[in-house]
Amino acid sequence: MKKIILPGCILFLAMSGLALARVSGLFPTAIGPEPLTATYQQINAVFTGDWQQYGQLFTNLQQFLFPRLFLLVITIVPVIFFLHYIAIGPMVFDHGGKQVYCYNLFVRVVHWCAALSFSLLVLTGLLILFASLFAGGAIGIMARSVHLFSALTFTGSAFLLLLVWIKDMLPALYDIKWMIIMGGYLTKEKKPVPAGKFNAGQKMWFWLATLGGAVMAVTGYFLYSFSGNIDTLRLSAIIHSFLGAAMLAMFLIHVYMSMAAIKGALGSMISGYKAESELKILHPEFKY
Amino acid sequence: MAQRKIRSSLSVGTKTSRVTLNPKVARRSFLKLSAATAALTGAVMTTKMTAKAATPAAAKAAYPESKMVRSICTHCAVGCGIEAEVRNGVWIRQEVAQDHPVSRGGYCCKGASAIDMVTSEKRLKSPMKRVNGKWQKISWDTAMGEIAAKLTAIRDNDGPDALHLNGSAKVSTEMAYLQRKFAAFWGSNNVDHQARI
Amino acid sequence: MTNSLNDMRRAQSMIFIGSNAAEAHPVAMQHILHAKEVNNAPIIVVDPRFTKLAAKASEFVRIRPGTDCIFIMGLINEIIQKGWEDKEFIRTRVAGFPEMAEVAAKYSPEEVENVTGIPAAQTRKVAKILATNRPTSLTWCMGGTQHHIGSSITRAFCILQLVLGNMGKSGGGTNIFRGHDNVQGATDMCVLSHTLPGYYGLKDGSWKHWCRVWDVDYDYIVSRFKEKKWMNAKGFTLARWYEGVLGEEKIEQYTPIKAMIQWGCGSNSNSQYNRVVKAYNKLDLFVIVDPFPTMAAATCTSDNVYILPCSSQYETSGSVTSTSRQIQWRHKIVEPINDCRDDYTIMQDLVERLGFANEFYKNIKEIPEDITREINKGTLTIGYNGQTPERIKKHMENWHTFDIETLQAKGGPCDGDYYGMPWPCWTEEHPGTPILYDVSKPVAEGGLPFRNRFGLEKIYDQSGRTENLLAAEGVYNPGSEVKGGYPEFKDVVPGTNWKTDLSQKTLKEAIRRGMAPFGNARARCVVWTFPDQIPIHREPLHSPRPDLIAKYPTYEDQPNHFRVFTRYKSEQNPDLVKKFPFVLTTGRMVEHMGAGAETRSNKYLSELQPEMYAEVNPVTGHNLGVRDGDMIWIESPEGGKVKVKAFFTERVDEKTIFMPYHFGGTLMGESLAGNYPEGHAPYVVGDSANVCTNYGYDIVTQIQATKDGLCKISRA
Amino acid sequence: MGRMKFLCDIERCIDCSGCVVACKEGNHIPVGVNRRRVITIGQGKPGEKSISVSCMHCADAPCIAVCPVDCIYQRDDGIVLHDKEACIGCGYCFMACPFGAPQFPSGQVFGARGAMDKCTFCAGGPEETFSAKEVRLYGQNRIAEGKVPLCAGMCATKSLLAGDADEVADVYRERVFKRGSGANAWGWNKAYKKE
Repeated sequence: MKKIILPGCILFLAMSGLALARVSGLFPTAIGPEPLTATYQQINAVFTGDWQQYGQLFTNLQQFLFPRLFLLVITIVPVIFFLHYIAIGPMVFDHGGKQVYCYNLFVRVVHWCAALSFSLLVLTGLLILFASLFAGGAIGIMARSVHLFSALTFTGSAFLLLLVWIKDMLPALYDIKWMIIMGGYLTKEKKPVPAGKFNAGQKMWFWLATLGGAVMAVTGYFLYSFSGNIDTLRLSAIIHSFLGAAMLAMFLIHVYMSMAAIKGALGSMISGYKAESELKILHPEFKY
Repeated sequence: MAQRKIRSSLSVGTKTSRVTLNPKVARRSFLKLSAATAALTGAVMTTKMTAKAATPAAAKAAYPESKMVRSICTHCAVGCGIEAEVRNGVWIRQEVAQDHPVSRGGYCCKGASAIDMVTSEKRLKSPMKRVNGKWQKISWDTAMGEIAAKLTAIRDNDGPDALHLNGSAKVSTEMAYLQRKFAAFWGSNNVDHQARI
Repeated sequence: MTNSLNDMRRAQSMIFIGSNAAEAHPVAMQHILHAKEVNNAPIIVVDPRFTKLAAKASEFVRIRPGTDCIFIMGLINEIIQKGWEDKEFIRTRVAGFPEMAEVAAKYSPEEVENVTGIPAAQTRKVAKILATNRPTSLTWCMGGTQHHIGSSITRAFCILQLVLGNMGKSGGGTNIFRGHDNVQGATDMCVLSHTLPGYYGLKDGSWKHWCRVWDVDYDYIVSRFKEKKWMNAKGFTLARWYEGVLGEEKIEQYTPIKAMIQWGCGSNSNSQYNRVVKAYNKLDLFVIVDPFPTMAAATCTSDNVYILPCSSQYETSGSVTSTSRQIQWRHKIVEPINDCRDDYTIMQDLVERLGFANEFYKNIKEIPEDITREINKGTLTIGYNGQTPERIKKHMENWHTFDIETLQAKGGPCDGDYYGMPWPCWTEEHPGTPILYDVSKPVAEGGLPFRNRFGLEKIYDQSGRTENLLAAEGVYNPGSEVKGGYPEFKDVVPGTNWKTDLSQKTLKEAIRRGMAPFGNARARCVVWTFPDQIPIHREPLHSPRPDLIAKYPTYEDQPNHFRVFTRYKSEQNPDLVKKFPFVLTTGRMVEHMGAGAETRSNKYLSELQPEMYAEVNPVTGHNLGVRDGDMIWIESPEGGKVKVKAFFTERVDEKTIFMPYHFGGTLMGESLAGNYPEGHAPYVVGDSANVCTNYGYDIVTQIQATKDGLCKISRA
Repeated sequence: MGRMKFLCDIERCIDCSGCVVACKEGNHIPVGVNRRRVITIGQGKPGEKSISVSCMHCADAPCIAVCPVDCIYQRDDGIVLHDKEACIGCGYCFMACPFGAPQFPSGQVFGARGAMDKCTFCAGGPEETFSAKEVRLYGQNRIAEGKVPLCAGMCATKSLLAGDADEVADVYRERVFKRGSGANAWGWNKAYKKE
């Protein structure tokens, strides 16, 4: 026991001596490092952004959610349409009768510009997201360039479409009804649905493509130019991906509707004419 | 929560198959750093460092036919050592001068780019002279001939003290000595260098 | 420095005055931080600016520029008042202490506070730190010297170390961190206008000594001069040579300067740079020898200028002396690139064409080794004898055998030598002197007492007291024949002394007897050859405190100060501060070096520091209506002005403006990038801070006072 | 089996940028790309601290997780490398990185980002060791030579440590012990946290 006490006492004396010396200023030094936590936080804030919040979020989403989300969209949506096509089938209208001139040449050209560039955006976007399947490198870099140019084209055309169609695309009360009956697509019955020149589905697609497109353009700009701070980039990437998935889904719906669900819809955007009989059913409120 | 997710996931992310993208990588990755680590440490680790430096890790060199030349950094007066790796008369890279007793391999940014003193594209390429306000390239012979002639003329007309020589603290001690000796043989005390300021 | 960088690892405390080692000598920091961490040594940084070194300090003392002397004298006073001085050291090894103490007594901490702005409590605290943590290593740089009282300030530093008894001790010493890589070697070789190599001076005896070394007739050298009196007259200095060209100040020389050779010397490190530029353009012949075009090439636009591209030091060989007095060898790494030539070749060509090559190169055949041998032969004063080229190269081969703390080789081919054989290295067997004035080691093993240089006795003007200048009984190096003070050695070879005996028998005899060739004396606190025998404070020429000028006036004007009239009293004007309210100080940054010709031509370094700036306190800036990043004009009382970017930082206080002095290539806001030879303009150009640095030169050495000028600033 | 780590001793870093330039000069990095940077906090005020940062070669590297082309991989010794020829320059790694390590040289057509560039721990890349291509794309392969990365080797104050985790930890522990306080190293928690 003594063996412990004696050195213990000495140690205690030495320690208290040291402490006294420190207090009395005999060692007028403050050398022991101060807690660095605050410094570390500052360092983080200066150059890595708030990784805990956005960095982690981005990493998790990018690693798990986004590839799966997009995979889901490009698989599930076509499957649903396929089932719909089989179960309900396309709407067929007699395209004889009176023809109504709906889309002038300018609108058609702009629409097809938008359509083409958007398709490219979808393709290249998917290519970037799933680049590992294509070995990356030159293909990926090319995809990014094409994505940029398509984005520029699309931004331009979408803006023009916005100007041309904005009046027709304003929401109306009957749109709610249209939404409730899902535009009549779940039944084979040909009954007039409540819709103006554009139905609620088209309006949704339109607003997503223009307003959403604007958001995509802004976030895309950040991602491409790497301007803004790192948290802005992370948020941009997250928004770009989520919105991208939504637009992809709408895009697929639009393609299905025009190509398959309504026979002849494609033709109307090429010629500009729609049959009156079709309009009576699908766009009864359209005052042409 | 998110943190956990990342960690659990990342074991998937680091696929072992990727490590062997190139069989060489896998082999190299087993090399344990030797001289390296201890070197960074300070005096306390020197014994460890020298003991480990003998491991066969450094068996292969990037430039087997090169030779090492030792010099001293030309920036400040600390006098850090420079280990220059030279191949076929070209300074290919600057090595860490780990053994130097003062710097122990350390450099500031100036010393770390010592090689740039030789490779900088801003280095002068030939003697030059201003003619009508424009720089003109001339040969060494012309330059030295003209300078010597002008100096002699000034000496004859105005005396040796009409020349001032600003020497240098950046040349070797031998050259500094020659500069002072030159002034003495020229016949003037108008000689000085940066130590004055 | 008296000790070495590695020896600072043993310091128990460190004080840095006017030194920013973290930026100017980064690699030295590994030893400094080692002492801080392992010895728990406090670091005291005294600076007008919160430097990167201050960030590592345990005590930062913000001082008004130019008042270092009074702060140090105040510390000395406080130490003496509290009885903390090393009484035994002072009794045995210091001369003139009572006289000095009397002067110091005038500087109470309160007076120090009044003049320097340092709180009296902090002065007391620093004194206590120094007293309780011995030995202290004291470091200063240009912040301590570039004042018109620079010589007094440096002496005050030395006296502080003497009073604390820190001289000649491991971990102590006055450790001046020198600037350029070989400034120590070039200074030892005295590329200086007031002395011959080895600090021999300009007296006839010195000339005769060197003529014997050069193996030429003394009369031949005399014949080279205009008249013999010019041999003994100090020449123009780098600080003011241009006055010899411009003829605006009265000069004491028979002819104005008409030709100029600038050999490896960046021009924009001169204060009042706009006047230098004027001088360049007035010269009949201007030769620039440099690997990079210096700013001189861009500012001199008349047809008198030649550029000779010399190689960098990596393309030639030779020895180089570091700040720790270590002599190291630079091996040639590659042959000179392009059409460059190394310095030796250019010098040889020039000398041959000027027609004195036979005498000049009489004993020099193998370059550069034979030059080293000639230096070994002649430079006896500071013991450059033992560092033969072979020994230096051997040290380079055996870096790994030297101990990190003592720098002594343990075994191997250099066994027992100190790294680089720090001078004095008296003989080829001597290991070098790692710590100057260390009496704990035998002289043959690197010990030394203080040098006996100024006689054996002195009657002080101040007190009328007579003091024996030799060290007291009992102070001697182990093995010394004389157990106390002794005078310097002479007449071992009749008619010579230890400094002039080329046979070096005197040196060997002294070493054999265990004694220092230069005697064993006391260190002086009173220097009776200087204008201020004991360091006293004098207000900067351009003082921001006009109220103090009467109390601490400057010197009388000097008519022949290195051949040029130099103003002191007539320059000090109390009203100046009204028009120029801010103190201007300059300094280094880590990315650039000197005048920056080399580093601004380096793409990576230019990328790191791409712009000239002035550090301005945010308060000052906002009061003047300037925003961070705005361009501002800074004007000096002499009419020099620079256009630089304002960089707001609290590094400087509200009254101080700081500028780095490495930039060049722009003059008074106008870019000269087009004046460089095409394709050779540096990556970075900026206004040179030295256009703004003020008039003012040290009374003894004529060092320019760049650290304590005045300026005014306005928005550009 | 060792695991390579970096550690920057914040008490010692003096912001001399030696590591930055050593890296650039040794690996011939173009101007504008900073594999390593020094960051200073609280400049000009008491408590000013500097730290040198590059890729930390995280154990669970987020960059590997997000790379859409899977061009980033981790060697058994923990060094995170990438294949520049597979990289498409999307920049996701930059966004995922907690240390801002990935760098993107500009100067490609239309100002597009080129392939990502980051610290390789001076361990080259997937190309043949010491081949000209490896040197051109990734710089030196000093690990294969048994040498430390340039930045750490050339650190002026020995603030930056690199090498085997155990030894780095030993050195740092010893320093901290001598300083009398148990400060933890910046970035280690994030980079190397154990499961």
